[in-house]
Amino acid sequence: MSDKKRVYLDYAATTPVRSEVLEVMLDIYNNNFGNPSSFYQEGQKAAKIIDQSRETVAGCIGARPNEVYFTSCGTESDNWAIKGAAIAQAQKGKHIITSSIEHHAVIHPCEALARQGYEITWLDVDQYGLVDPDDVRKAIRPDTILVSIMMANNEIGTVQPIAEIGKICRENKVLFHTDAVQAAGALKIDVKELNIDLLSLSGHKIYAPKGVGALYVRGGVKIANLLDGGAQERTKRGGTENVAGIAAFAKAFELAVSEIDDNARRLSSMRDRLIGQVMAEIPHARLNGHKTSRLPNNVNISFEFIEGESILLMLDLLGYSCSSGSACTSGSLDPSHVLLAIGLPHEIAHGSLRVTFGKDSQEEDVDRLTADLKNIVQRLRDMSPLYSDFLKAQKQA
Amino acid sequence: MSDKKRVYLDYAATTPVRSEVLEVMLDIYNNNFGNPSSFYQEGQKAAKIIDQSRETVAGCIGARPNEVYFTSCGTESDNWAIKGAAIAQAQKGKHIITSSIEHHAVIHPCEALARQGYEITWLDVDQYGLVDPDDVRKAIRPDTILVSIMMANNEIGTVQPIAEIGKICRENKVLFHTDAVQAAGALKIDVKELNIDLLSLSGHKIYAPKGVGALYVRGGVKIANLLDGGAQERTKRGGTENVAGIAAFAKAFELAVSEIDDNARRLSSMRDRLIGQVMAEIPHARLNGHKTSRLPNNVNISFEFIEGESILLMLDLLGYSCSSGSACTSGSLDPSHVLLAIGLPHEIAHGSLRVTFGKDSQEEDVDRLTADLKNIVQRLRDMSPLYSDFLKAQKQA
Amino acid sequence: MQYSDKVMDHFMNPRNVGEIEDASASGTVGNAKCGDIMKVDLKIEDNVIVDAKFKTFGCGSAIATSSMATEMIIGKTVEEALSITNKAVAEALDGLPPIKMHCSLLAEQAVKAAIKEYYEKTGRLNDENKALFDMLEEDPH
Amino acid sequence: MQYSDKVMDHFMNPRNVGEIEDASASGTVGNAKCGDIMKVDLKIEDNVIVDAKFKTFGCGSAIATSSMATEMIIGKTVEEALSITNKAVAEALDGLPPIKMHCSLLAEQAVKAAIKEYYEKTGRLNDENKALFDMLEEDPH
Ligand SMILES: Cc1ncc(COP(=O)(O)O)c(C=O)c1O
Ligand SMILES: Cc1ncc(COP(=O)(O)O)c(C=O)c1O
Repeated sequence: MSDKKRVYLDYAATTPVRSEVLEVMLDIYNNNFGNPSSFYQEGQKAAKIIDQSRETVAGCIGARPNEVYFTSCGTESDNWAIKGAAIAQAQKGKHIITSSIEHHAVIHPCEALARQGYEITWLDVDQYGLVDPDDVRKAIRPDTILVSIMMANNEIGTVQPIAEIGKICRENKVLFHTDAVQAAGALKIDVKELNIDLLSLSGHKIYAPKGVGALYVRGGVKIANLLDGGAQERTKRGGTENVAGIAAFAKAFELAVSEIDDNARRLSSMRDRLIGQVMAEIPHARLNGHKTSRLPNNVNISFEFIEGESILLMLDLLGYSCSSGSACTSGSLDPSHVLLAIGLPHEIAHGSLRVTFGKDSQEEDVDRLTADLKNIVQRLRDMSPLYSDFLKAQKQA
Repeated sequence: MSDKKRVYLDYAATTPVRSEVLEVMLDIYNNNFGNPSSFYQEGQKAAKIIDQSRETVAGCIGARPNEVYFTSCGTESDNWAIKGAAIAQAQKGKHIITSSIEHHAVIHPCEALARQGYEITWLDVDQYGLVDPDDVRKAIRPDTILVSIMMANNEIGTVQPIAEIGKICRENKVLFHTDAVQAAGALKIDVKELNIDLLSLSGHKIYAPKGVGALYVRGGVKIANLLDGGAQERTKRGGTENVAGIAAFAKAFELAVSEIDDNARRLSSMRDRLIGQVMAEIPHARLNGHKTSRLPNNVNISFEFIEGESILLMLDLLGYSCSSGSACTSGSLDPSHVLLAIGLPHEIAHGSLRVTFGKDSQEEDVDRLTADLKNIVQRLRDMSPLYSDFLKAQKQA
Repeated sequence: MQYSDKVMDHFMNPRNVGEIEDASASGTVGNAKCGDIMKVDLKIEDNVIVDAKFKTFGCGSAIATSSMATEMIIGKTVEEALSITNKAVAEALDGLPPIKMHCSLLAEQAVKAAIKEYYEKTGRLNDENKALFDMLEEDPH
Repeated sequence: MQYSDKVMDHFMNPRNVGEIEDASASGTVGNAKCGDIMKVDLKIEDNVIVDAKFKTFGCGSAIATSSMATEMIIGKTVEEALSITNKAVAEALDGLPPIKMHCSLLAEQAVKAAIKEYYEKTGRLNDENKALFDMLEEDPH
């Protein structure tokens, strides 16, 4: 069964390196291996690639090149932004505002700071996963040094009112960080318009390789270094630059931005088709996340009475690669903190499925998936004591 | 002139990705793009690659697989080891011992800690760049929490008495970190024999790509996270794993270790040939670093009366890629801190040249380089007011 | 998740799914909050388990261990069934990932819970055998 | 380092390297500690710089700016030479990397130091023109 043609539907977890991007990398590995800090030709060729990549990435988010710093991943960008801002502003205060549905790459640095004496306000979200900008305004205190609210959620796809939040932070002179790892390449981003001070990006979500990311730091904003070392990245991030990764990231981001509208149309059509079909054909299912303020490629649905891993496992055997909650938590037995935050009871949170579409997804995959899902859900419900209890209760009523 | 066949002689700055390694990467980019945290087949395939890579890397340094953590570069490994150990042991004390010839990836994290109230003892080295283990012993205090001494120096190639230092640290129950970025693949490393608690590695110095490194953390040693995030690397280092980079690193390290003896023979023969020729044919030159306790591929020579960048520039135009001091400091006007630490006066430190041999280096390169260097040094001396002053003084005497 | 072929077989083709109408006893363990509930029905005749059925809400290994556990106890005396440990169930499945070992514990608990009910119903629960059911108090998570 | 072709030309084929035996004046600036020393010798006849030679210990751009500066002042009157700024030297070389701009300042200083010596020798240094040499006190680094 595992020889079946596989249908990858987990583009929010990671994406393959697209061919145009792999070409860029190969050219560098084969012809351009110099250390960008080196004085001679090989080094200067490599340095030029980094300069150009920085310009490209800056262009993709409306920033200036010297506001872009390359990192090794979205997690590094998040850690750097949050810990760096916290250390740099410890004199001003030690209060940070974030939401309860951030990625672990934001939650865990905040928790680490909390252990070091910082105070974190965890904003609740509504049933659709939306942060209320007014809650941000109310939470700001004189000692607030940072607000970190993600642009789009990796599990339920909810897109936050970033412009409003940015405006509030700017008015209150509080730094605003947003994790745009999932939003990049899917939504148009203009850091100036949105009043963003710090913005995290990751390559492997936009068809660049794993192991590269970036942090936008608005000109004039000072954050402490996370990786102290050589003079790379204008002395702000040490470590010999991942030249091929950086060039790949720039290429992939540029392509993604140029395809934003086409992709939004194509992917959201598949998204809405899947949501429509599942809701129509499978009872006791609920859509998680917001109906419209949502990433174009994200579907997240909970099926009552059954458990998510079983669904994934059966889908896997049928050739589908999907996820339940965040891939990062697959080592864990707890249900997703995001699903709990939008108010799902534990047992329903356990039964959730995330499908995220991407480059190779096809409309026909949607139809086949719905049919297969319907069978799987039924099979698992037939085994579930919760479902028989429910049926018995229904009969009695 | 720049169309000449180039002779790369800066393998300490970075190395090209070797073909066996590039093959491994390509296979992953093309056939194995899954997120190792994902539940389904693509993810599990990727997770297995990481497990196997971890075993390989562990095998290369005499460690257990669960003592190896992958990072994005040597700089991250150094930062993690030093800052992580400092935070984890702040209760015990805030005193750290290191040397004055460490890489900036060690020096700058120590300085960052100093700004946060830690106290750093910077051990002097002798004229050959050697740390005296007895100085380490004397510097240890009840509140000493970490000793960080590099295994081999990146500029002058001096190999430190790591076994003795490790023994002293273990006896005194102080954690011992060593930056083995330059030593890896060149020297045999057994972390148990050497009593090492923390050891930093980097891929791009051993023919793996830029953007991957590793940190060995001895079982039982607790350090704080640098990158908090998902459950990757047993919750110790968040961030989606750079699968291709990690597999490439493991492959490259395995190959390097299998070739250690052959390479040591081949490279040290070139090294000694170049040193012999230059010393015989160019007056007023001095070898920096230790004669025998030295990396097999490292030559570092100072030429009196002239300045290093001019030498590099002329060499570059003749097709040679070499370095003066560390590549990381090429943006700086200060002479290398390493050369100053071994006692060179500023003006002589300014006139130093580092040649580091590697895979594609040939004996005949050595002979041509000596001849070209002789001309270059003479040309620059003929332009130098320091040299004419010297000649005049000599005439008078 | 690296499941053995045996686990996958029992997950995809679970044995003994269902309920027994006139069960001699049944046991339910786990809770929805933790993501797994197992219910085991036993039909016991002359002290021998002649049939066992299960319903499980849970992950792949929860379903597979339920299936394996019911298979292992059918045809056994009640005492024999009581001596089957979670490790035996896991071994019969060619092992479980470490993070999933609690599922096998849950399966052992479900069987024991059913047998305890049987002991209670038949008045056989006493101070001597009570200790056999102590593990029902353990939290498998 | 991204040097212009002009810089590279003046580095590889420096003009006016050497010393003038019977120089009218000479100036030395910089120090070995900072990695650059420039010495400029001038031969001045009828207030015109008829020859200039330099010796430089320093990086590529230090050598190139020395070469360019000497070339620019030969044939000029002393006053014209004094009006040549470091920016003019850098521009004549099609620019210098920002981190290397101090080299052009050093070249301007070397020329001015030599002319100052000439003024002193010829008794022309006075309160009015003294200010022209104030920049010799600046640290180019
Ligand atoms: C001794 C030493 N430590 C650390 C580093 C930093 O390694 P990376 O460039 O991988 O961050 C280097 C190389 O630059 C080095 O030579
Ligand atoms: C919203 C969000 N933030 C941060 C990350 C972390 O990115 P990376 O895996 O590149 O460290 C991810 C993905 O895992 C994500 O989805």
